[in-house]
Amino acid sequence: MTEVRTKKLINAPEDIIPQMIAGMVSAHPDILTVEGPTGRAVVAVDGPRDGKVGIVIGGGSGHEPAFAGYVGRGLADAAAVGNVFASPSPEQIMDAARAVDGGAGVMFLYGNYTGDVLNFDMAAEECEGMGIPTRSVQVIDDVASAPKERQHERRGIAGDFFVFKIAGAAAEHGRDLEGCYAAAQSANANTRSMGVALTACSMPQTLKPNFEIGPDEMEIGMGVHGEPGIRRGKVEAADVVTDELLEPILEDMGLKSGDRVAVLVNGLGATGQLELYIIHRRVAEVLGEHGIDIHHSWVGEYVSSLEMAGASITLLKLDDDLQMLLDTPCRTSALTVAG
Amino acid sequence: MTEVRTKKLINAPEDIIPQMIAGMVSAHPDILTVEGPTGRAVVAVDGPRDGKVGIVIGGGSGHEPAFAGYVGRGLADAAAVGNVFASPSPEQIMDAARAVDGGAGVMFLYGNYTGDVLNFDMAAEECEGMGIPTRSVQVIDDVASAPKERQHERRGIAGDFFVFKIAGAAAEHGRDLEGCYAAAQSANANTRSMGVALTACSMPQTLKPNFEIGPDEMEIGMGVHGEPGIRRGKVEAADVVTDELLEPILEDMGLKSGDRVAVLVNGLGATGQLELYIIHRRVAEVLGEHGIDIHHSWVGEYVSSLEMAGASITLLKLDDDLQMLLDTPCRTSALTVAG
Amino acid sequence: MTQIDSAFLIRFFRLASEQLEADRSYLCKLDGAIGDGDHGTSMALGFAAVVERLRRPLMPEPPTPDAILTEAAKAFLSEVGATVGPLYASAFLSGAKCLAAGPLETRQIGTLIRAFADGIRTRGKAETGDKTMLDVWYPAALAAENACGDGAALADILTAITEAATAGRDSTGPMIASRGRAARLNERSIGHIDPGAASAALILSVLPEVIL
Amino acid sequence: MTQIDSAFLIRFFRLASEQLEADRSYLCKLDGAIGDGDHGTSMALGFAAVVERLRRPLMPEPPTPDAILTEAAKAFLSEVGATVGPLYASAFLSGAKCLAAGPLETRQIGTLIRAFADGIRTRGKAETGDKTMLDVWYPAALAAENACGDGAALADILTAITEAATAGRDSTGPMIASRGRAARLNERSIGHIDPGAASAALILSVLPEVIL
Ligand SMILES: Nc1ncnc2c1ncn2[C@@H]1O[C@H](COP(=O)(O)OP(=O)(O)O)[C@@H](O)[C@H]1O
Ligand SMILES: Nc1ncnc2c1ncn2[C@@H]1O[C@H](COP(=O)(O)OP(=O)(O)O)[C@@H](O)[C@H]1O
Ligand SMILES: [Mg+2]
Ligand SMILES: [Mg+2]
Ligand SMILES: [Mg+2]
Ligand SMILES: [Mg+2]
Repeated sequence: MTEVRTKKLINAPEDIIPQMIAGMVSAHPDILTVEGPTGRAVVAVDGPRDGKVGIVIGGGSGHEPAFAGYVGRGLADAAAVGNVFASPSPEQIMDAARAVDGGAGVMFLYGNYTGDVLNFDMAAEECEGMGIPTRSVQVIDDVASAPKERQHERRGIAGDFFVFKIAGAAAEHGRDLEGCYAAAQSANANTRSMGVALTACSMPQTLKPNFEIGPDEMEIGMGVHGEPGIRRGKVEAADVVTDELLEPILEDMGLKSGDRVAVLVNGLGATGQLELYIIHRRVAEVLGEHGIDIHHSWVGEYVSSLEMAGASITLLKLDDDLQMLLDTPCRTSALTVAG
Repeated sequence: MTEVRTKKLINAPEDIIPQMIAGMVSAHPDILTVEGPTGRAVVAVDGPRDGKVGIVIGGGSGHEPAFAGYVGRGLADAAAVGNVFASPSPEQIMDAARAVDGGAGVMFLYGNYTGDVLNFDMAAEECEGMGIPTRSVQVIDDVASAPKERQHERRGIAGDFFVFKIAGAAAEHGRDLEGCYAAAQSANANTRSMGVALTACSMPQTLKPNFEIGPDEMEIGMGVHGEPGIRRGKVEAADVVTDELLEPILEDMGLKSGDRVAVLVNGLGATGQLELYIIHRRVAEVLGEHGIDIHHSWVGEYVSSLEMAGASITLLKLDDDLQMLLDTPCRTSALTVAG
Repeated sequence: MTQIDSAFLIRFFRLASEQLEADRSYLCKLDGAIGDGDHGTSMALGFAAVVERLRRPLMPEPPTPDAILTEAAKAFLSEVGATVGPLYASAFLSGAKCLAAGPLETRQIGTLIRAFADGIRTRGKAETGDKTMLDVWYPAALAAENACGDGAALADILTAITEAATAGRDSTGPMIASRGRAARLNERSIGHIDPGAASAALILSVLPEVIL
Repeated sequence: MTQIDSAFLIRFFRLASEQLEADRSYLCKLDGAIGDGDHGTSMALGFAAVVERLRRPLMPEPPTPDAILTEAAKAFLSEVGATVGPLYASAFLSGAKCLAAGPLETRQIGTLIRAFADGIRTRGKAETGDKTMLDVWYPAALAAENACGDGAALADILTAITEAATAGRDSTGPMIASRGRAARLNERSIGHIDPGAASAALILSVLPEVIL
C-alpha cells in the first residue's frame, strides 16, 4: 500500500500554496484579498476596521477550509497561510498583522504546536516592537493529546472552529483587546475534541502515506497532521467509536445535566457527511441521555487533514456570552451565520 | 487493491439511511424535520406554505450534502432520500410531496437517471390523481454523458446545485407552478458540468471499490455514481485536467465574451479544498481569458460520490432573472445565502 | 407442484430471494463495471422485502395468487425504489393480472414469465436488444411457451427456460446498452454482462427447485 | 579550507542543501512515524532558500561570515516558518555572533557548532535528552571541542564530529520525546529516530567535504 502514490489534482508541488490562495481569492473576491509582500496573508475585504481588534488566525495548510476559509466579516480579519502542515513564518504572519491593525491591537489565534508558537511569538515580538499590542491564544482542545493536568500542552484540532468564531464575534462587537482575549480564552477553556483516523494522508510533495495503518485498523486520538493517538485497534461500529470519542470529552469537561453545548462533527477528508451524520445521531443520543442540551450543531469538513479518512467530535460548553458570540452573524467562505 | 475493504464509520449497513436522516434532523432541528410513514421525506421546518409551490428534490444517498442538505427556507421544501445510489420509491416521494403541498402545486427536481425518472413519474401520477398539479425537472448538466444532439439523455451531476437553488428561489418569490418550472428549466438549460474521478468509491454494503482504476489513472467524464466516463488516462497536472473539463463546457454552452456565469468547483469526496481551489484558480484564469465574468463561485463538496477522489466543474450562465434568483437568500444545512 | 398458485409464488419468492442474496456481490460487481454498483443490493433488498411481506397475513385469507403478486409489487417498490423497483413492481402487477382468473398449470409458466416481461417493458420502454433484463425475460418466456407448445415434459420446459435465460444473459455481453445508466457508455458497455440480465437469470434459475 | 570564512559557509550551505534534498523522503518518513511527515520538505526548502539567497549580491561586498549567516537565518525563516525555521534561524544568528569578530580556524569548528546549538536551545527551550535535534548538535560540538583541545588532526576532529552526530542521532531512538510534536506520544515515541536529529546529522555529515 505504501508503494502506491496518492493521486492529487495539483500542479507543481512547490506551487500549491500560492495557487490555492489565488484560487480562494478568485472564488471569493467579495470576501478575500491578499496583502503584503509574502503573498501569504489572506485578508478580509471588509473585516479590518479602525478601532476594532484585528483577528489573525493561521497555521499550516492541508486543513482546508482552515484557516483562510474563516476569514471574513465577523470572524477572522486575516489568516497567515503556511506550507502544508508547517507554521507560517513570522514575516507571513506580520503581513497579516499589519493588514488588520486598526489601532486596537491584534489577537493571534492558532493551534498549539511548537512551530506555530515559535513563529507567532516572533511575530508578536515584532508587533510589540512596532507598538502594536498583541495577545495570543493557543487552541488546546484535543483531549487525546495530553492528560488534564497538562492540558496547556494539548494540541489544537477542530476546536479552532469554535475558538476562532468566538474571538471574531467578540472583536465584531467592538470589545477591546483584553475583552477579545477573555472571550477567546473562555471559548478555549470550554472546547474539547477528540478524533479518529481510518487512513493516512499524503503530503503533496511525497504523495506517500504519512504513516502506516492496517487495512482494518483505526487510530483513536490521532492528530490532524497524523500524529499518533492513544489507541490503535480494529475499526468498530460508528456508535462504538462515537462513544469512545465522546466519553473522554464529557468527562474532561465535567458536563452535567442542564448544560448547553454547541457540537461540531468534523470530517477529516475522505469521510463524508453520510458517516458524519450517523456520528451526530449518536452524539445527540448520548447528550440527550445526559440531559445536555444542544444549542447548535455543525456537521461537515471544517478542519481537515488532507485526504485522511476519519472524523472528530468537538463540544463547546456555552454560557450566555459564548452563546451570543456564537450566534453573531459572520460571512466567510466556509461559514456563514445569517443575521 | 480491490481486496482491501474500504473503512467506513457506520453501524449496520441496512441502518445507514435512517441513521443518517436521524443525524441530520438532530443536527439541524431548526431547519429539518421528517414527515410521513416511510421516514424518508426530510422536510423544511419553515419551508412549505399555503399558496407557495412545493419544491421536492431527491435521489439516491451517497451524494451528501445532496439532497437533504438543500432543504430549508428559500431552497427545497423537502427531499426524498433513497438508498445509496438508488432512487427513492414513489411512496417516499409521496411523503415529501404531501408534506410540501400548499395548494399551488408541487415541482419535482432530480438528476436524469432511469430509476429516478421511473419513481418520480409514478409519484407524479399519484399526485395528479389526488388533484395536486405537478411539474418535473430532470437535471441534465453532465456534458460527458451524451452529445449535444441527445442532451436530454444527459446525466444530472453537480448541476443539481444550481437548478435546485433557482427553483427554490422562484417558489420563494411566489411564482406559480409554471413560473417555477420555467425558471428551473432555464437554469437546467444554462447549466453544464464535467467531472473527473481519481479513485473509486465503495458501497457501504460491499465496502469494495465499485470499479477498478489504476494507481496512476484518472477517468475524465466519470459520473457521480462511478459510471464510466469518456476517457481514461494517466493523472495529469491540475491545470491540464481543468482545461480538459472546462473546454467541452464552454463549447457546449457557446459562452462568449461578456457573458456572466456562476461557478461551482465540486469535490467528489476525498479531494479537499486545497485541490479544488487550485482548480478554481485555473477556471477563473481561463474564463478571464475568454472575457467571461464570474458573478459568484462555490468551491467545496456540494454533490459528492461517497469517498471518491475527484472533482467536477459546473457553470451556470446567468441572465438577470437567474442572477436575481441565485442571489435570493436561503437557509439550509449545506448552503446559506445571507440577505 | 403442478399449479402456479399461491404456494408456488411464496416458494418462488423465497428461493429467488435466497439466490439473490447469495449473489449480491457478484451482481454489484457487474453493476460496478457499467453502472453504479448497487444492483445486487437493490435486488436482494427488494426480494427480501417481498418475502418479509408474505410472512405476514394477507387478504383474502388464504391469499389468492394475484393478491400475492400485488403485495409483492408494493413491498418491492416501497422498499427499494431504484430502477428495479418500478420495473419489478410492474412485472408483478402484470403477473397478478395474468393470474387473476386463478392458478395456471405449471406447464404454462411461460405465460407468467411473459406477463412479467410485458410489465417490465410497459414501465421501462425498453426492447430486447437494449442490453437490459428484458434480454433474459423475453427469451425465457418464448422458450417456455415453445417447449410447452411442443408438448415437452415439465422438466424439459424448465431446462429450456434456464438455457434461454443463460443464453439471454450472455447475449448482453456484446450489446451496446441503450437503456438505463449504461446507455451513456456507448461502445464502452460492450464486453460486460448486463447486471439486470444476470439477476433475471438468477431469478429464473430457481424455478426447477420451486417446481420439481 | 583552513578557515571558517565566507567561502566555507557558502560551500557548507550548498553541500548541506544537496544532502537534505537527497534525503528529503527519508526525513519525511521518519517524521511521519512520530510527527506530521513534513520535516524533509521543510529542511530541503529552508536550505535551498538559503543557497538561493547566497547566490544574489550581499552587503558588504564581499560579504563577511556574519553577514552570510544573518542572511541565511532570514532566508530560511521566511521561506519555511514551521518549527525548524525559527530554530535554525536562531542557530545561524547565534553563529553570526560567534563569527562577528572574523573567521575562525577550521580546527575551531566546534565553536561554531556550539553556537548553533546554543541558538537552537535559546529559541526552543529544549535540553539534550528531549529527543530533538539538540541531541546531535551538542554532542557534535563537544566532540569537536574535545578533539581540538586534545590537539587532534583536522581529519580526526571531523571524524569525531561525524561519529558523535551519528551516535547522537541514534541515541534519540530509545528516548521519550519531551519537545515538539512528538512530545504528546509519551512511550509511543520510543523506538523511532527523531527526524530533527537525523537531519542535523546529515547537515554535519557534509563538513568533511566542505573542509577537506
Ligand atoms: N428501461 C429499462 N427497462 C428494463 N430494464 C432496465 C431499464 N433500465 C435499466 N434496466 C435494467 O436495470 C439494471 C440496473 O439496475 P440497478 O443497478 O438496480 O439500477 P440503477 O442503474 O438505477 O442503479 C440494468 O442492468 C438493466 O438490466
Ligand atoms: N523545542 C525544540 N527544540 C529543538 N528542537 C525541536 C524542538 N521541537 C521540535 N524540535 C525538532 O524539530 C523536529 C521536527 O521538525 P519539523 O517536522 O520540521 O516540524 P513540525 O513538527 O512542526 O512539523 C523534531 O524532530 C525535533 O528534532
Ligand atoms: Mg509540520
Ligand atoms: Mg443505483
Ligand atoms: Mg445500479
Ligand atoms: Mg514535521
